[in-house]
Amino acid sequence: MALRVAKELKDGMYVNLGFGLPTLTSLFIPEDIDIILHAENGMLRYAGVIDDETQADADLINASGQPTSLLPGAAVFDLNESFTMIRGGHLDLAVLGAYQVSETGDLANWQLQGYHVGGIGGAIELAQGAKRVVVAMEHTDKNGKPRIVKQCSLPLTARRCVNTIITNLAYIELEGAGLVLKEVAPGITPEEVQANTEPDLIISEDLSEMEF
Amino acid sequence: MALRVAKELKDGMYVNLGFGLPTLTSLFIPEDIDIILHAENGMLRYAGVIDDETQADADLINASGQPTSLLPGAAVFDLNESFTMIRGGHLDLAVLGAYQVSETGDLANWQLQGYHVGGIGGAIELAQGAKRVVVAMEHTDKNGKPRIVKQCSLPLTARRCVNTIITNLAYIELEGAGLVLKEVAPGITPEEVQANTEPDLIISEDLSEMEF
Amino acid sequence: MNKVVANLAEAIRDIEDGARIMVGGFAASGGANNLVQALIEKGTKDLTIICTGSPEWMPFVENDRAKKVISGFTSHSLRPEITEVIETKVRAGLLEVETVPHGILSERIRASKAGIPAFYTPIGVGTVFGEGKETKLFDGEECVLERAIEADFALIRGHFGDRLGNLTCRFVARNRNTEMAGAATVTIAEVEEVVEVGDIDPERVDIQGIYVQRVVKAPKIVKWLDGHEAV
Amino acid sequence: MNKVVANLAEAIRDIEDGARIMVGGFAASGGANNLVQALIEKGTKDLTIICTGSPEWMPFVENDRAKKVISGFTSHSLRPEITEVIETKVRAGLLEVETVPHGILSERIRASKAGIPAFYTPIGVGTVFGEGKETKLFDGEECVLERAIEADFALIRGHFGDRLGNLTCRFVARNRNTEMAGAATVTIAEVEEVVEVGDIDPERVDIQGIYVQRVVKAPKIVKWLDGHEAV
Repeated sequence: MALRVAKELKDGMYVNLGFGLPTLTSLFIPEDIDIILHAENGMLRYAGVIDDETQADADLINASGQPTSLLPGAAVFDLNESFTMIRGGHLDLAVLGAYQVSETGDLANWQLQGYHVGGIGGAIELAQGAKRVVVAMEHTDKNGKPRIVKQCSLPLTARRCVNTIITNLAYIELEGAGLVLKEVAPGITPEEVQANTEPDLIISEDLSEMEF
Repeated sequence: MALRVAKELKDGMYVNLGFGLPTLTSLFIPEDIDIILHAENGMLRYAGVIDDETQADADLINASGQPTSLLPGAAVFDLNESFTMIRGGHLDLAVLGAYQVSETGDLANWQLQGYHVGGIGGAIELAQGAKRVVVAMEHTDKNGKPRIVKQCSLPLTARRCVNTIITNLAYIELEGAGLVLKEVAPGITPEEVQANTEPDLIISEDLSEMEF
Repeated sequence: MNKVVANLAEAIRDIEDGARIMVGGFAASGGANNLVQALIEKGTKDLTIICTGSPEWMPFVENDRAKKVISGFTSHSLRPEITEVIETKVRAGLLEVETVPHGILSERIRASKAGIPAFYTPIGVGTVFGEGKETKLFDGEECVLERAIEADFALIRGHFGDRLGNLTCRFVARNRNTEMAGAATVTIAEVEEVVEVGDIDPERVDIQGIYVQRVVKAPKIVKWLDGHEAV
Repeated sequence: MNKVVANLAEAIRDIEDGARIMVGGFAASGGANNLVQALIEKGTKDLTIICTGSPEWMPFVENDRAKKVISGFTSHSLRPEITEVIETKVRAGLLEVETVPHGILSERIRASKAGIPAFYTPIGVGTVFGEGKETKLFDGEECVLERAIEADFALIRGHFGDRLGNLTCRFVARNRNTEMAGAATVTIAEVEEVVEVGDIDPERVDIQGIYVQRVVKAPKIVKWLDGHEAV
């Protein structure tokens, strides 16, 4: 999944990889192109996670709080500047995790049903501010229920913001006509994807197998 | 006049000296105290004007565009940060020039009668944002007419913003009761000040002669 | 002018019960951990804590010193068991929480510092974050009105500091420290080192002394997001 | 990714008649004088110029290339005879001027960059600067609604720049350059020196490359406020 997300990254893009799973993608970025990763806590052009804590610098962490390092051409700045970048539409792409995505592109990724507390963080600004929003998530929840739904039952992060959904089963684009299934994971049939998806999928005429 | 203004400056104050005449005051600041001068184009803790242009650095100018230098403990920043300081109420004192001041403290200092163009600059924000506003000006205009008036005839910079007026003739405080004449210049009588002032002055019980 | 105070206790001497407190930091970086610890030791309670997330509010919530938490993460992002504890406190009426998107909180804090009483933003429209707020269309896009957020004290962390209150921050430790400095009535900065006036490059002052009322030297304490302290 | 272009003409190739242009600089510092000169030479006209004061709009007004000037100083602060010339043009309907307080202009430009469509401020209430604007009370204080101001191009000046668009500014040359970078559809930066990626300290990047689309090397031209050029 992270590998497929990495394929979305093109030379010259400014990209934010949201909290949790999507940060893994930073490990799979091709080395021969300039992808500028943005961390909402105040970095542009950072590198992968440092696993050895004795090598970690707490003042060089990504938005998930993990130690990282700066690449040549990096910049550090404060949170307000960081969200000026996000809200002002300066990011080409945001990759976010999700609990649910609706067929109209509504995103729910911050709070569980019935809770008063929750972690919205910068997800709402990334969802509304980035030029393109890709959701990367498991296709179904831990009980096997679809995460791609007709209407989100969980509290929304933002309305009509998702452009693309990448899961362990499929690559789906949200277009005017609806949810278009563009790619399936190796060994997965379009019928299996549909069976695990609540709204009806439109099967793309040039449906292909996911490449990494 | 600049000497009298300099006496207003106390240890620990953050002070902006506006465009033109008041910048002269920076030459008369006592050396044994910390007055932090703020220049709206983006400096804290700058020094006097450099007269020799061959010694000038165009990137170290004050708000009047004159070359200056930085004192130890200085900081440079952008215009937006500068006006965050001004508008946010972080300046203790602003000293401004004026065309007219009304008896209620209205200030007119940016545009001549009947003109479409004018130079407001940062005067309006200084007038409204600083904790205390001192106007330093000639008591009368070039035709001998009072600059302290019942109502400003010129376009206003800001309403009810002036706390103190320092002129070549007098030191006047704007209090709830009205304009209180606190000090007169050496050799000047209160009657002479009143004769050159449109609204009625209240003569302070402890009226004194201006000291420098 | 000398803003350097002798110790942490003196730095926080006048913070009283019921105060509204901004606390800088984001995850392991830039937290005013020494000032927070001193405030816990002082016993000050019924506080409103305005901050990024759990690393900043945890000490206040664990020790029942917070009346309200205003934060981007009112749950704990890594430890569900702590989230359950907080949720239980909220349901029992022992704690109030207000979850505010990181960037909106940042802009509201900056607005307070910059003399902007309110601003419009499309962020939050159509979600619980926009509920109950005034709305207005700009170029056809619905926006909500957000208010500046003020506090009595801001507790921030710098790297170097001088007696004029000028501060530098290391790398991403800038985070909320820069916006909070000047957004509260009194801004108190803990710094790793107090340096001589003139030692900080004028082009490297990250927080200008005009925003800072007190400076106190205190060691760097690193707490990782899962709660463990760096060795 | 390489944002460095070969020369000034290429940097401004797609600026067309009628464009809205932000021009950085404050008095003698940080003006994008080379880009402005190139634009004059190209003959582009009917421009709206958004800037600090006369050093930035003079070339456009002198050469009849400006339709409108939005600036803190629409008069000339030192040369009354130039003020008279501008005033005459305005009365004849040849030029439109909008005088905007420096800090409000700054905040409106930043708002555009930061995705804030509008904000409230007490600045301007009771004067011509607040006339005709929506008002609202906040904590009993009357405030006016100010809108973000956008442009097609921002012409800015940096000191060092790299191919990613990261820039540094010397001392007060930050002025409006930092706020304008990213506030226009296309931001073009002239710099004294193009340096290698990695040469700029990550803590000394004053304008992040994300806001800059083009970088061009051009010599520093210093024009003092009275109009004379430095030797």
